Amino acid sequence: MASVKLTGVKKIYDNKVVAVHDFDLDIHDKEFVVFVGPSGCGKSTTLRMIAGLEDISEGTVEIDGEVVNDLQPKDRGIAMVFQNYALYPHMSVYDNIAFSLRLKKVPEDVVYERVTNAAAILGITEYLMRKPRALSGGQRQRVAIGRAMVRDSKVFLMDEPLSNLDAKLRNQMRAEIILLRQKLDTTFIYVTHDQTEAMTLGDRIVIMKDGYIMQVGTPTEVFEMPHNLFVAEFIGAPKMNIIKTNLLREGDKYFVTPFGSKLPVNGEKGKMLLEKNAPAGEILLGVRPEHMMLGGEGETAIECSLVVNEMMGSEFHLHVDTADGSRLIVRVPTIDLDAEGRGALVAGQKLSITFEGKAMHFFDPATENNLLV
Amino acid sequence: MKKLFAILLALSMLLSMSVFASASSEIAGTYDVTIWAPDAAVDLTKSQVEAFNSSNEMGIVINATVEPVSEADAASNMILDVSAGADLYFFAQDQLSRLIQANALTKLGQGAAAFVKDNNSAGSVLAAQAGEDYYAYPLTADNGYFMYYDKSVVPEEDVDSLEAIIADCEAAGKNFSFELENAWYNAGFFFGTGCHSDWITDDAGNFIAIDDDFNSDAGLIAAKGIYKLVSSPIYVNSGNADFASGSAVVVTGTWNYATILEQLGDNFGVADLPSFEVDGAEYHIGSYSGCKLLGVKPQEDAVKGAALNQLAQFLTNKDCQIQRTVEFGWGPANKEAVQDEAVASNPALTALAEQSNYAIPQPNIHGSWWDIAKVITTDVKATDGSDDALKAALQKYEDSIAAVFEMTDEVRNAFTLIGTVGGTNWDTDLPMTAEGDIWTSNEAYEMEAGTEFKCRQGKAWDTAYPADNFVVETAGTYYVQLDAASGEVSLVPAA
Amino acid sequence: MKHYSDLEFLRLSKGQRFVYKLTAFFCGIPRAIGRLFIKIWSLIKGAFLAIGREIGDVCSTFKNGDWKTKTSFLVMGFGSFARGQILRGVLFLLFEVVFIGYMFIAGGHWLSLLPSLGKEGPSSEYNAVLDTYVTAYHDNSFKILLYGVLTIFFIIAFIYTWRVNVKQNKISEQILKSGKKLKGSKDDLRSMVDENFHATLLALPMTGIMVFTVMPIVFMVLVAFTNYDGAHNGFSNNLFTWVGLDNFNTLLSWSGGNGGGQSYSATFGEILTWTLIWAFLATFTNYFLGMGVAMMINKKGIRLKKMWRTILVMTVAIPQFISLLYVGKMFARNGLINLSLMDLGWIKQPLPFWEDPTWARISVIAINIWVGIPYLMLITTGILMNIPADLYESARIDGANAWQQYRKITLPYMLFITGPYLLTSFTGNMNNFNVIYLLTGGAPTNPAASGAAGSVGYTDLLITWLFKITTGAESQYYLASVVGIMVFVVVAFISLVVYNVLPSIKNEEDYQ
Amino acid sequence: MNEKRHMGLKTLNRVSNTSIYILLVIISVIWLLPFIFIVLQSFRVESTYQVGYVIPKQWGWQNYINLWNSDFKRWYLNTFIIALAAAVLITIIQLCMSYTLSRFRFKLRGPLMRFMLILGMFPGMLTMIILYRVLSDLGLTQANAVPGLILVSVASSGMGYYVSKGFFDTIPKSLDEAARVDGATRFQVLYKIILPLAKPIVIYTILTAFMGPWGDFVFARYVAFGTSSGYNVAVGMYSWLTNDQIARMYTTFCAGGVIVAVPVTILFLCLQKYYVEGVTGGAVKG
Repeated sequence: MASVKLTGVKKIYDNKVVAVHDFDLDIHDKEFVVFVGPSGCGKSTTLRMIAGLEDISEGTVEIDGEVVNDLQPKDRGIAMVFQNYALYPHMSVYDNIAFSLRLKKVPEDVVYERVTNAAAILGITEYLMRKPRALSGGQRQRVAIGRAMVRDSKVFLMDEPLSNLDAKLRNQMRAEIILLRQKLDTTFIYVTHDQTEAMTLGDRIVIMKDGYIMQVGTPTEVFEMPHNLFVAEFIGAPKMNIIKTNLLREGDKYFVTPFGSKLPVNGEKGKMLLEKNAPAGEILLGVRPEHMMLGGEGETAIECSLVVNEMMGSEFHLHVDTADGSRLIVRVPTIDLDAEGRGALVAGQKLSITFEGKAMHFFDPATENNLLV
Repeated sequence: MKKLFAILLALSMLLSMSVFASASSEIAGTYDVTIWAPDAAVDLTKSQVEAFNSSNEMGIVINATVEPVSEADAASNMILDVSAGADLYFFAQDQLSRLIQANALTKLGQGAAAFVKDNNSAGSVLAAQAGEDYYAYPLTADNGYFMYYDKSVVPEEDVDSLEAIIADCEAAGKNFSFELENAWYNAGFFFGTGCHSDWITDDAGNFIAIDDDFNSDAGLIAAKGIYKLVSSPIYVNSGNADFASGSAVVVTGTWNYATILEQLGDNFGVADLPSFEVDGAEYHIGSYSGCKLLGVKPQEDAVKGAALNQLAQFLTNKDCQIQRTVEFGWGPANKEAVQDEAVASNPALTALAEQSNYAIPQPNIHGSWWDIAKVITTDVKATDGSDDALKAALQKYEDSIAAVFEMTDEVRNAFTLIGTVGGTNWDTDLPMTAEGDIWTSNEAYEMEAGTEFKCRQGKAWDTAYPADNFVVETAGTYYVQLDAASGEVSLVPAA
Repeated sequence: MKHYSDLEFLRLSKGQRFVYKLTAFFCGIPRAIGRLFIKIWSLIKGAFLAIGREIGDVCSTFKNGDWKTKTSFLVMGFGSFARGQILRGVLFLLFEVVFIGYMFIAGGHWLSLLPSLGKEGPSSEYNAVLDTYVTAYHDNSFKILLYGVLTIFFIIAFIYTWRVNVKQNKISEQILKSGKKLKGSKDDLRSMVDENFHATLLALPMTGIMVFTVMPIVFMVLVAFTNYDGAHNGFSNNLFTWVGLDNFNTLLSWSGGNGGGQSYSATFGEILTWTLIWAFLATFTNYFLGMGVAMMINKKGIRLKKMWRTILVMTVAIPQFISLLYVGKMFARNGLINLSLMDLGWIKQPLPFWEDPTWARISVIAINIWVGIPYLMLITTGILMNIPADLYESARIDGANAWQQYRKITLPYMLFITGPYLLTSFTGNMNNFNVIYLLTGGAPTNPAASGAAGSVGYTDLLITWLFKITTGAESQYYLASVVGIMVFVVVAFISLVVYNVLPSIKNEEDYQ
Repeated sequence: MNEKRHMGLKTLNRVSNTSIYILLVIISVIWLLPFIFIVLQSFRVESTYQVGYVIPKQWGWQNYINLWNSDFKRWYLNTFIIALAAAVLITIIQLCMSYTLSRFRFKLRGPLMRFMLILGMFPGMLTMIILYRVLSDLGLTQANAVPGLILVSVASSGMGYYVSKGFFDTIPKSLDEAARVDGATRFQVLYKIILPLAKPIVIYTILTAFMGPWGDFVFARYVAFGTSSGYNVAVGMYSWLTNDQIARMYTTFCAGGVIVAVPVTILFLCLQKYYVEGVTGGAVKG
């Protein structure tokens, strides 16, 4: 049972640099929250403030309703996994995992049981007598997790635990973390710069930039309804195409006019614009590459020429230039194209693309906020 | 003469005996005493202290710790920290005034002073004296130098001529070691041509003036003599026993006697210093003759002080001095000990005695003089030997001396009288003495009407009174008096 | 100076670039100095502002505090007692009691004598009965200055502690007001190995540094303003006293002064010049030759690497006073080298290794190379091995020969990494007492510079000169202090300029 | 063509390697000769002063016997005690200092380091007199010079924290943090995590602290002045090479040099690896 509550948390360094601004967040018991953002956005700092490794300049951190600002890390009931594993090089795997238990003066037979249990869960039983330097990256990561596991903590903190692993191992470990979470059934706070990890792991995602929270929401929420341009571009790969264009209103109908075309904002999004009574004028239009389609005719077609064609296996990423030289990316599932269509995808090929209203995101060019939120 | 002397001696002994007879009961006791003696003399000193313990009739028992500290280090160490210094220490006489200034030597009482004056040679008595008072006990009078030579290189008939010796050495490709880049040695050339350099101290041991004529015609002759040697390729600036390392002549003292005897064996030769020839005249190289002294640290406890003085007198008495001669060839300062057979049979001491005819008792010398005067050699060596160049070197020496002297606070702060007074003509500073702010000339001078003078501070014109020259209105014999606070100058008729 | 953009710079010829960089470097120096002064100024301003703030805070604490707090202004630790923090209370009170006791018993006495440094020196009195003189010691300037300085340190410490005591009260009040509990004595003790572990760890070393480094330096800086020497000290008939800036005048004025026919300032200038030349040569000859040896040993295909290294490193182990004294004697006029060369008939005259100024200077630098190469070999070996091999591989593919590889890759890399080391090594060599003192003792004598401040030699560094002044005939401690302060000024100046101008020396976090 | 080029490279390499070998041999000889000379002269008994040859004409132990009969034993013991105490205490002090400055970020850290940097710019020689007087007031001079010298060398050793701080900086901070999260106090972090990892630097510090006192003669001479029983080897042996003693004591000095150098050198060679690590690390960190 552990909730974590951050109220107005601020981090100001000695040189007056503010790393985290008024951070407010309620993390429920057993929730898996991911802090995500580019490097330097303050996500790690926030996590370390929760852990007690950084002083909290202002505001309070509560764990289970208790203010822990002045508590030492060891008294906060947390466990943490570090980016570079932070295994004690001079201790065997067994001693590494047992370290915290021994500090607590847990009887040696209990230590044995807990350590071997954790090792069994993580599949590292055969390495228990080895020193960390004799382990591979993935194994080290497991040891680090094992060390956190045996602490029986209320909150499990992970600071970019997968970023030192290669892509394949990362996918595998990601799945294992999901399993681990099911087994441990406790509160997780996970920091990463990788949006895929964030999307796949998190119950909720906290997207941060320059010390500010940009958006908090479930993976679906942040994907479907990014609150601002930053979140829109950060979530999803390849990143969202942003087109500077105009929003037209003709009676109850809205249109956008990218690159000389005129596309109706149909469906849900049109209704929402209407509800908001959005004024016509210049906007930033966001369309995810996977929501762009080849084809379209007349006013709804945007003419462009193919520059690069990346074959990704299940899909093509087409980099195209429009008439005014803007670069767009279009994701086309391989299965949608026949052999002839694939053969036609060579550099210089003229294409026309289009997209539907439900795929559109509208941002105010001045505030960069989503017009619909 | 001799009889008179003996009577005086007996009288003074009696006097001191009577003084101590009444005090001896108070002196009795056991004292922890630290003694600094040169490495070689440590064991002998210990046994002499034992002898004192068993022989003195005053009930003094000395519990002595004898540490090996060379005479050169002893003074520096004492000045660094008198409180931690030795109670009794051997030191070289040139350190006397430094030690007095640093309050590291106790003034001798009347009995002790009489003991020093009566028993020791004139030079060594002088060495223990500052102003009217005595501060130390002469230990040796052998701190001089003479010449050791290798008979296989320098034939005996050549030893009187510097030129001949140089020629012999050059012919044999052997060196001539003479530590002339040390003022103690190079001054010998100047003394040989009749120059002198004396420092004058007041009663408190402060230097107040220098009387020096190295920069003179006679000095020039000396410089030429130095040049003769240092310009030769066989010259080595060293006072070590260098016979094993290429030297055939070494100018050094008694302390190297044993080593050199061992190095030369059958070829051992020793003589007084040679003469050098300039413009047809012969000049015998002179030297310093110095003493080693035994000093007593000032004591807060009068009884211990008295006991230490007793011990010091014992350690510097005739028998102890002769023992040192026998053990390590130190030449005694005690007048009777000099006559002793043990001393007379030592060839080094004989050579020293011969050289002593040309030696000058080493006076108290301002510490920085050594550094300034040793430079003469380097400077002379750098010249081409011409008169002008040598004169320039001597002029530089003189300037340096003057400058150093001005450096001392006493001089910098002192007022002097300068003008047409006392037969001078604005060229000589006449001393004045202060009592508080009132400075009075040391002498009364006969002055005619119209005599002009000023009182200036630090022999410079920055501070000088009165602003315009003082003009004497009425002829007479006056002391000059200056109130340094107001700058007022007045004449005080001599009584 | 014209400032070029990056693209303009790239169009310059090699020579122009060099000139441009050089001017940029030297134009940077005034700015660096300017920045330094601004920094100092802002530091001073900051200090005054901070004091003002502290006083303001003390006043407001008094005004707003409760009676416990107010009592604590007089009775330190009272507030802590009253609020149940016994340990803190006891410590505060104990400190106050000790302080007041000390001030009454001794501190006040020393402090009152500090302005005059004592009036009455030792006196000597004749005891007619024993026919001996008895000495009585009165004031001792040295002790007055020493204990005066210590007392001032103590007062500062007391004021600081008092301030902490006041602050404690304020904080405690706030904590209690917000309804929380204060830390008890047990928590205080426990925090010493946890939150405040750094204070525990630093307590001992810093005490040592304060007493045995800071206090002596403060003392010796003060000595520069007195006439403390062999004839004016705590035991001599003349006590020493304050003389203001006289000693600085003596050292820096161009007229009069030193006995050797030249002023102190000229002597100081000569020694400083040689010190800088020496430091430069000693640093860079060692650096490049050490690097050379390291590269030879590390070259691919050279065997017995470990043996070569061990031979050189062995010399590091032998105490310098043995190796340097021995080597110094070896090169002496009647030393092994000269004697055997003469025996062999190769030379007629002994070579003047230590007699001729130029020979002596070259000799000390050469022997310093002998001393220094092993260290440099070790240091550079480590760094050389860290240079990524692919840099060399790509250079070789680009057609660079061995020399070009060294010039373009090894050297820039080494200089970048060892920049800070070179600086410390330079200042270290400026103060390299051992090599000079053990080899030559400063010899040969420089006649023009020798005089009242002792004999000065051609190989004397400022630091050996300082030593000679201290231990010389006159024991002019005051002059030694002034020279010491000058050494500090020179070293600090060079360090600051280099720190501010060199790009590779950034703050320490960059290396972490 | 290819073959030829190959051969060319190989010969070139052989030529350059050979010349390097020659150079290295010359260097080794230059570096070792003085020490060989010392050893040889320490066995020379036909004369005690400097001579123009290296191989003794008459071999013997006389110089070592002289040593045994002089105060050298005492000096050696003094130095050994100082070195041992300094090695233990200086290591503790320096580790405290460097660990703190490497690991903790507290308010006074920056000013403290700058302050010590500035302090380090004052020549240490300057404070000799006052340190002597302080020791003298504490009664730790002359016969008690040994504890006095230990006190002074230990007390200001905190200033020499740079090298070991450089080493600590290379130990990842996340290890500390992990241990703290695991429940260790700061002290336990130091004791259980950092110290075991810092073995090389600990040994380096011990080694340098141990070697220092063998060469200290300037300050030691001040502190022990005039009291042979308080000398260390350097002070005692230094006087043997002064002008009035060198003719008598030169070969004894050589013998003393051998006795001092041999154990230190052996110790040093055994721990060479750590010394190299320390020196290398320290220099790069500055």
